[in-house]
Amino acid sequence: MTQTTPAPAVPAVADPVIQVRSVVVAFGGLLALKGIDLDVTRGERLAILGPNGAGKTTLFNVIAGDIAPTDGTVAIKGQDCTFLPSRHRPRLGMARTYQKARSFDGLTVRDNIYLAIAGHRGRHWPLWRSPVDRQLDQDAAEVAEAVWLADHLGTAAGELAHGQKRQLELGMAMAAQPDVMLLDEPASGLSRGERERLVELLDSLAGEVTLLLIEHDMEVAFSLSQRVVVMADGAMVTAGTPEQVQSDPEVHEIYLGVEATS
Amino acid sequence: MTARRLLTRGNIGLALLVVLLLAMPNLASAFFVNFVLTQTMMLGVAAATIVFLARYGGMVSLAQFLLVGVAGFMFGNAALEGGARGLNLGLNPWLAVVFAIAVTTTVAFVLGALASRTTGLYFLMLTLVYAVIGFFVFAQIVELSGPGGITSIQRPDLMGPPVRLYYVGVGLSVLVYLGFRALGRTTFGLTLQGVRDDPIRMASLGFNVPMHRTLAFTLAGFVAGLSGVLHVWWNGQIDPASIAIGPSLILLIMAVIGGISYFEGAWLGAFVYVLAFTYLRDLPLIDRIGITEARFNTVIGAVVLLIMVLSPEGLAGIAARVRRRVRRPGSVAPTAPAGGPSSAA
Amino acid sequence: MSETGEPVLDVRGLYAGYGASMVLEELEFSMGVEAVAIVGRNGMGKTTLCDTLVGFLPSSDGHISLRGRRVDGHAPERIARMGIAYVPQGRRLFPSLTVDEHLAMLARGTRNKRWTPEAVYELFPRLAERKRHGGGNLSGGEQQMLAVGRALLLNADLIVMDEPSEGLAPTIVDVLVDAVHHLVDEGVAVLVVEQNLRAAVRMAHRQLVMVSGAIEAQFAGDELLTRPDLQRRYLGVGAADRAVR
Amino acid sequence: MTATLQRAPAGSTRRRRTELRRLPVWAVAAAAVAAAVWVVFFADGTPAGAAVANPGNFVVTLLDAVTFAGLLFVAASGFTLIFGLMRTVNMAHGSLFLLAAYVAIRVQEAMVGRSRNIDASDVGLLDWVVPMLVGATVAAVLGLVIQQVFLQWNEGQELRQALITLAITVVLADQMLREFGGLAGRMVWPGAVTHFFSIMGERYALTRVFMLGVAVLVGVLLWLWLNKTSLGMVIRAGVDDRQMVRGLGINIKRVFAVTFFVGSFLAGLGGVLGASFAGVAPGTDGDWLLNALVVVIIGGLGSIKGAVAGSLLYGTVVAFAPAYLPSQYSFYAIIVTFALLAMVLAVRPYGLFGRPA
Repeated sequence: MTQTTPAPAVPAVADPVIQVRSVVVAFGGLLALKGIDLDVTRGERLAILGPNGAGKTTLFNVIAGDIAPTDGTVAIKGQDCTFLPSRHRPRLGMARTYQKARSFDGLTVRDNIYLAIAGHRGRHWPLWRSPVDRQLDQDAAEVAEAVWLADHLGTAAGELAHGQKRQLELGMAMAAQPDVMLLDEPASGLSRGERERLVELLDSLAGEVTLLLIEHDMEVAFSLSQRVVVMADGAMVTAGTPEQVQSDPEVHEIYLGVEATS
Repeated sequence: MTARRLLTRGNIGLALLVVLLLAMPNLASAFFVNFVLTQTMMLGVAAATIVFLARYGGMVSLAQFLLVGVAGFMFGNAALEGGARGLNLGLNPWLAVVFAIAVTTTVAFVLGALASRTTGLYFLMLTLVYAVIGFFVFAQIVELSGPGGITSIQRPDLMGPPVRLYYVGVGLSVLVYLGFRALGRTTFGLTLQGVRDDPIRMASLGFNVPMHRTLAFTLAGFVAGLSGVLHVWWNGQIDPASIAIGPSLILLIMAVIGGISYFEGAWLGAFVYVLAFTYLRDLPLIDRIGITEARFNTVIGAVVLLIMVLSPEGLAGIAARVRRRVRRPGSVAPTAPAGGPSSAA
Repeated sequence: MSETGEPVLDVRGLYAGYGASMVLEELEFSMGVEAVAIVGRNGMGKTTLCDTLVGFLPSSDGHISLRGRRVDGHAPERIARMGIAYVPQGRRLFPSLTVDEHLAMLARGTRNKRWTPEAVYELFPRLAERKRHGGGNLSGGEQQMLAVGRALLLNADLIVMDEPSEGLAPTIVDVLVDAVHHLVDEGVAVLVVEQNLRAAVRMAHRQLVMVSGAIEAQFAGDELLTRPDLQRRYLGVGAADRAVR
Repeated sequence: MTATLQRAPAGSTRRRRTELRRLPVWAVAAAAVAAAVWVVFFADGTPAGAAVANPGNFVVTLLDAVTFAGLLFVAASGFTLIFGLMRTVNMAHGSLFLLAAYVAIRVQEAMVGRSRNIDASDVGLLDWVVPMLVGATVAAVLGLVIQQVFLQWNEGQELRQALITLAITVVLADQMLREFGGLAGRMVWPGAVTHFFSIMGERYALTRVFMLGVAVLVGVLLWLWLNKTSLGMVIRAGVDDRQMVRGLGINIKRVFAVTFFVGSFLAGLGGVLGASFAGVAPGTDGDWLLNALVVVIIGGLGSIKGAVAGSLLYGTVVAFAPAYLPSQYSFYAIIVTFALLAMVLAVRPYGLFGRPA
């Protein structure tokens, strides 16, 4: 089971945006990832499922450059990025969200999104305000509206409610207009209505945007993705279309912990 | 729209204060203006660099007074001609200013780069070490500091009368105050605040976090250097003891008394300190309560202790709290997070 | 299920959260000397509930009582001594301490009590073999055993376990399930928060479903396991009925 | 597009990462080797001379380094102990150091019955040990009072605590100046150890070796306390995860109090050793706060192992820099300290054994 299965259901793809090869991550004596291979095509929507502790977020961190793998390589758009620090990834068109919302609590919603846009566009240093900033502020307001935060532009992020923080998190990822988005449990903590809105929002993204999604909520995952990868215990268990994965009894059982009895 | 936005109560108050300050030479004694107020302006600018780093960058620096001193020493070394103490470069006084500021800014860049990967308490301690090592560097390397300090440093002729120095101090203070406040809304300022709140998130948005910290420290060093040049003009001399650990702590204490997350607090703290330093020992009361022997530092230390125990936000913080309560009696105002953005005035 | 007259743990109208946002809202449940599992989607406040029960997070309103004594409002160390032990998510062992030191630092006060370091080693023989190892060098399963063993030394009335099966191999989950049953037999109440539905059902006869910071439903036995519609509704698991045998 | 993907073989990747991580390490190692080579072969125009030509001076410098490191360790261990468990930067550490020294000097004067010009031959071992214990205990009690009155209720507000202890430092320095005056004071080593012995043709003071002995004893006791007692284990556990320790029913407030007491006692012990070794005067508090800070910044805050390593490194630099810099540059020794700091921080921003907060 710990053996790696390189995505048997869908063959290796022609135009890979992300290529993960034999990635191993060890924390001390613990193997968080035991050799992961993963190809993601341009425009693909891929969901990663699995119980807590399966290594999903660790895989995200490796792809986003927040941690370097112990072994193996990561390539983004054909460029070897294994050791490229996270701050260089936005230039490759990549944006991510975090499982636990990481917003800038002392800044307003508008400024949070402003920073996301500015970071992506390489506007980091100006010491004075210019018309460019006013344009960015407007763009930020538009993004805020897209994630239903238009009424909270001036609210400090630290004072938002839980669900609003998740919306802001998503807005900050979308603000950069990336073509690769990594979303770590975007639906976590959202109410049913909010989850539906989320699916709608992500569905409305342009076709060329590649979406990687960690999701615990199968409903959200299946309705958004074209391909599903299931992880457990630091390894990839299986992969396939949502239909294939749904009809694969093993997957469901792994997910619910049935393997404990088998 | 913009014009009306400028006409807020805070800005009108600030304008009135500036007018008052400019009129002070005609209202108060020369001693009060040239000693108390001039010092307040110079120290206020230096303390404002601490507030700038703390408020926007979340970095509490103890090295700012070292940078004030570096600028002073460098100006002395550059402006004096042969025969005097120090390096005796004999530059034109204005060129000497440029030299002093350039050296100070460079030193700040190097020190900032070294400290840029640490935060919080580590940063505080590292900058304390900078301050002390810097003191030893000037104390031991006499080529740089002259034996027992550099003396008879002349200010440029243009700055001759002391009251001109005062006006320069007021002008610089206004510029620094407005500049630092405006910086909070610029890309660099917002970025710095982002780094303060969550450096990892900033990195994943594409920002170079250590570089931002380094440049913020460099900018603060530049401003501290300006204050240092003024200081050495005013004092006419500088010696290593004047940048020992004590004065470094006192600059931080000023920022703390005033309120470390309010720019106004820097000048308020400096004013309170200079006032106390100048007049406290003359008060008859002090004799009565039997602490004649104990000196000024005990009083100032106790004041800081009291402020830290009562409200870590300092005098400006206390004032802001009172103002909020007066304006909205009864309502429980949500306290803004420390170091949060000021509502655009 | 042994619902005796006085519940071991009784939670009434509990509110808790971080800063401005409340995570737990009007949460209520009670339990006797039994194992109870709390299940639910991610982000519904399960870990917040655990942290609030043991005092890591102060509650904003409501009551928590243990055998009739109010425990909310006390410091964590006080609550622990009043009888609630915690096995937190991610285990939170001390990397600088060896296995033996983890237990030795709590050994004082366990004399003449049910759980001593020796008793823990008896329950988990694998730990005994690794006495001298550092907390960071253990396998996931061994870490979890140590975290449970450490909690046992408090000889508490109630043990709160947050995601004990997370990232564990099946055989280790078996060991944990046995340990939970064993504890209940000895009169200790166990509240277990689980992602792994199968493990939850095996550990606890009674399962409470948490939705948006409150208990929304209650199930007994393996009803949840056999009802994909309920799973989809409460847990976000199983998008289609045919997904489950 | 696929063709552009150059998949590097795993072997070379691993090597490259190693290189990246090791680059600063290599630079620092090269600097250290260069310094050693300089000291051994080329340091001719220096006060000590090249080690091959003048081995006696080398051994003496080495002894200076190790014995001074002992004093540094005693002074810094208390600081790092308090920080490790409580995340409190005790800026008053230097003040406690100085206070203990002054008190011990007073007690020694009273015991010997003379206030100035005490001769070592008049000082019995007890005339040194008793003042040491009294001085260190006074520091420990004051430390405990500071912790209970000013720090206990605002736990977790690290910056506020640092500023509070800073203010206390200012007050204490002023009050000590009032009480003990501005002159330098000195503890006198017991007569029994005030001798010189000969090593490699050089005379060396036994008192310095005695000081090292005291430091080693302190280190061993500290190690035993932290590793062999349940309280010590609790303290180490608290360094890792304070909240979890509380969750296990341990009264952390009492542990904090004990730790602050012991940490302040160690500061006092350092003060008495320092007063015997080099004397104390107003300003010594700041110097020793700096010394403690440099040691823990190098070694890593909160780690006793780091305090040992930091003391040895810093002690080496302090002893070797003035001896082996060319004579006309001896004044630049302080720059070497800064260079040491810079090199360590370049490799490990949180010190050799430190962890980010």
